[in-house]
Amino acid sequence: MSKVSSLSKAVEEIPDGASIMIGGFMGVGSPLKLIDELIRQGKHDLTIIANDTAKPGFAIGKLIDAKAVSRLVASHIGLNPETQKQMIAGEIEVELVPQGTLAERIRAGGTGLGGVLTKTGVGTVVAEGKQTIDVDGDTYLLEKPLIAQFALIYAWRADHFGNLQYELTARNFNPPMAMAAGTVIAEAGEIVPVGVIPPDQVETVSVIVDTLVGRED
Amino acid sequence: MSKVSSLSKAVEEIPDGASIMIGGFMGVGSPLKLIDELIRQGKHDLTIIANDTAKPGFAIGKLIDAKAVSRLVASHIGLNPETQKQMIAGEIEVELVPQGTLAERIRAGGTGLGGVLTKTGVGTVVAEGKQTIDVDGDTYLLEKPLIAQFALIYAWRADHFGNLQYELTARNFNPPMAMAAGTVIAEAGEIVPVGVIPPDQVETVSVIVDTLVGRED
Amino acid sequence: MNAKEIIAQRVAQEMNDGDLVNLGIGLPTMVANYLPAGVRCFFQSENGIIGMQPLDGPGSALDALTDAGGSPTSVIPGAAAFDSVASFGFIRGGHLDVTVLGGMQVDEDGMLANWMIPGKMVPGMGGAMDLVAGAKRVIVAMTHTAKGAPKILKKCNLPLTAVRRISLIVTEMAVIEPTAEGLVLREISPEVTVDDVKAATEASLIVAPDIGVMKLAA
Amino acid sequence: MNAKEIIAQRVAQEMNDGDLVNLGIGLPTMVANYLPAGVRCFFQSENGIIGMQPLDGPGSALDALTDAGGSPTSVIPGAAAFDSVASFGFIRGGHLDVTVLGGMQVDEDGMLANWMIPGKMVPGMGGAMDLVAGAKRVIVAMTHTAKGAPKILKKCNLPLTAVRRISLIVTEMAVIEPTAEGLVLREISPEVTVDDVKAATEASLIVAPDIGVMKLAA
Repeated sequence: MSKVSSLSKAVEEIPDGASIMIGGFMGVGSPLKLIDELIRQGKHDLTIIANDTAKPGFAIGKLIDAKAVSRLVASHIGLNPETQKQMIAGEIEVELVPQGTLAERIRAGGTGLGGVLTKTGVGTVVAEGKQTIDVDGDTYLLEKPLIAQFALIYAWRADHFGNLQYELTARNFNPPMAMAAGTVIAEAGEIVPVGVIPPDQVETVSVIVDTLVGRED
Repeated sequence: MSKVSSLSKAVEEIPDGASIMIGGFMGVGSPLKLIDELIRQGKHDLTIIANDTAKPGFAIGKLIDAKAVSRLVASHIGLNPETQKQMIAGEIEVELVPQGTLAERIRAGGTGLGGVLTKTGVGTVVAEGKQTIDVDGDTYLLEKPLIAQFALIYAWRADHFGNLQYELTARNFNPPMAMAAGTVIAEAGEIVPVGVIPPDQVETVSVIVDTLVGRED
Repeated sequence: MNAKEIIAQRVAQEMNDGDLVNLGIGLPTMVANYLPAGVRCFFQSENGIIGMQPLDGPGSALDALTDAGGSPTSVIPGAAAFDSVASFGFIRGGHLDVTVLGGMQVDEDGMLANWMIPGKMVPGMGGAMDLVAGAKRVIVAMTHTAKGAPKILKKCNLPLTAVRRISLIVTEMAVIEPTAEGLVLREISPEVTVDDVKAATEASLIVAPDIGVMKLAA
Repeated sequence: MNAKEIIAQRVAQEMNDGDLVNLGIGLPTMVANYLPAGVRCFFQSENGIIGMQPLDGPGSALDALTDAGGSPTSVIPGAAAFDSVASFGFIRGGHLDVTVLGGMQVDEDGMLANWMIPGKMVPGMGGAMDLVAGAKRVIVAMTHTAKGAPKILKKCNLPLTAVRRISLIVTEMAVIEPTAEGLVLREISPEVTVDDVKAATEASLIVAPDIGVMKLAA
């Protein structure tokens, strides 16, 4: 029941125009090989859901450089001037989402919740066009769930079933994204036999992971 | 900065009439010593929020036997006939909540969300008197956050700061409850020096734990 | 074979290799014993584990490793443990391929009632409402009648577990699929006739043109 | 001492032993260097760590351990790592004692604008909106003016970060507390007069009856 695939085959199943969640925070914990392969295969017109676009020449920044992205949902693009340039030029449609709300919207998408009720953004431009809900006298913004066709995940270690472990701040958006996508492709630093990772240390459970790519592919 | 306390002192701070979340699932992962001490100190008129009431003579079942509970929020009481008896006799007010909704309501309480939007319970007696919210054509029940004055937690291992680790299915409701209470008292199977638990294996972070009680108190 | 064994064996044939499956307490738990050759499922228990398997023997029991009924269990290599929040994230989020639950009543609309009898038995719904609302397939495994009275009714009179048409009913007499058109009788046991099934069922049954016989080991 | 050092040092005096603290990128990060003796804080970074501390040296850097700016960092014994969902659970759930952020503008109502200049700079709010909405105390650490123009205004004209009155403004000139009655001038730097502060501030200031002088190391 091994899910290990070659890098090229794993990425070939992603069509142009696909919606893709990509883990990572300023490139830390991003699946760097999968990103490089997306570019090598010339994928374009992608919708990317990610915390940020790292910086030019690095991680998701490379997808921006390659003009592979037509729509972006992110919390922060301030450290990538190229993303801002393409946004101002109208080449990328950007939806900016508060970071905690982005995390919860992805979690809601992956766990069957109808949305997120948060105080974050109430009364600000983020609330424009959105429904507010009063609960016991407090006002919350209704933020909608996010899902994607694909999630590209980076894990420190995997077993052949697809159980995943993460390392320190390379965890970030990877675990919730793995729950929220139709097809989950995980790039792992190391792939070990089933049983090596103890049940209490599995952070993403194998049953939701579709394809595994080793780091040394 | 050690948070270790004696069992009696830890429980003395809980007043009669308090609202208390108690971890565990059929007693597995329940803080058995803290429960016994609640009874020894004669606490009464308690509101208990827990998955279940175990069975007579065991874990939360002992609090029911002692008639210490006046209000109960739980998902299942079928294996404790004494709870059902006291409920039918009007001695305990019982709110039954679907298990997944109970978990999410506690999580919402601990993470500042205004409620939970779930399809679970829509169109059933669980929906009676509750608001429904339509999101993109689907109907969800708005279930409100749960918080408590105290959470009584059982952890497999703790460090002196209060970082906690859990074991297998003894985890269950303990992690979300630790986030959702004003004062968190954790009973640990073992208390180790700070630094022994690696950052990636901490499951409940020390900053939210107030008091630690060792199992061999 | 008794009724429960027949039901468990037939339900097991619905499983596909690699499925994530939640088995309710009691009869549904027996399904794990009858998986067809070559079919490996990941069994989830809502108290926080994926990869459950029966205990090797009483000597290997661990207090901190139990099923949803609180009984000691074991795990396969590659199992994973998690909290109740994550557990129901799988269930509500549509990640669970199949749930097998017991039933008190199922009706012509495919609605299930299995969690309370008002004024009599109020055990609480536990995880049942989330399971029926969230699983991809909901299979109800139950005896066809209770003390001779039909359990497959025109309309449930007990409180519903969810407003969702369940996927399949498996009893010791028949396999019945709730559809938009009504309850379709797909298979009958080798021991009974279509008329026997109809007589034991209050609801109207649509007999499938290709109705078959339940395949059961001797 | 330059303006940033003055601000960081004064903000550090607001910390209590055991506080869970989130420091924004840039100036706020410097606060960690000036904690009073006996005060140990747990520093959170929103990318998923509690117990951050500065790197020992470049040799100890690890790719998988960075602050919210993506720069290598280190951890104290007893640190904990978690995902972005958990990270903002702490922030939004009111578990964060203090957040220190930079500011573009603060107004008489104590509202903060610090995340965009329409048509000019749209970096995104990152975690700022959650931090300002959720932390128990919000301290804005910023220079009193920008290129000579006041940043403490009658009314913010940039988009707000949150509709929530922040707790304290610390600049190189003054410590100002937003209250329901307006902005209260609590302390001034030893280098300036109350009139200097008023001249550099567009908003009205209420001078505290017990106004003090910022205590700063030489």
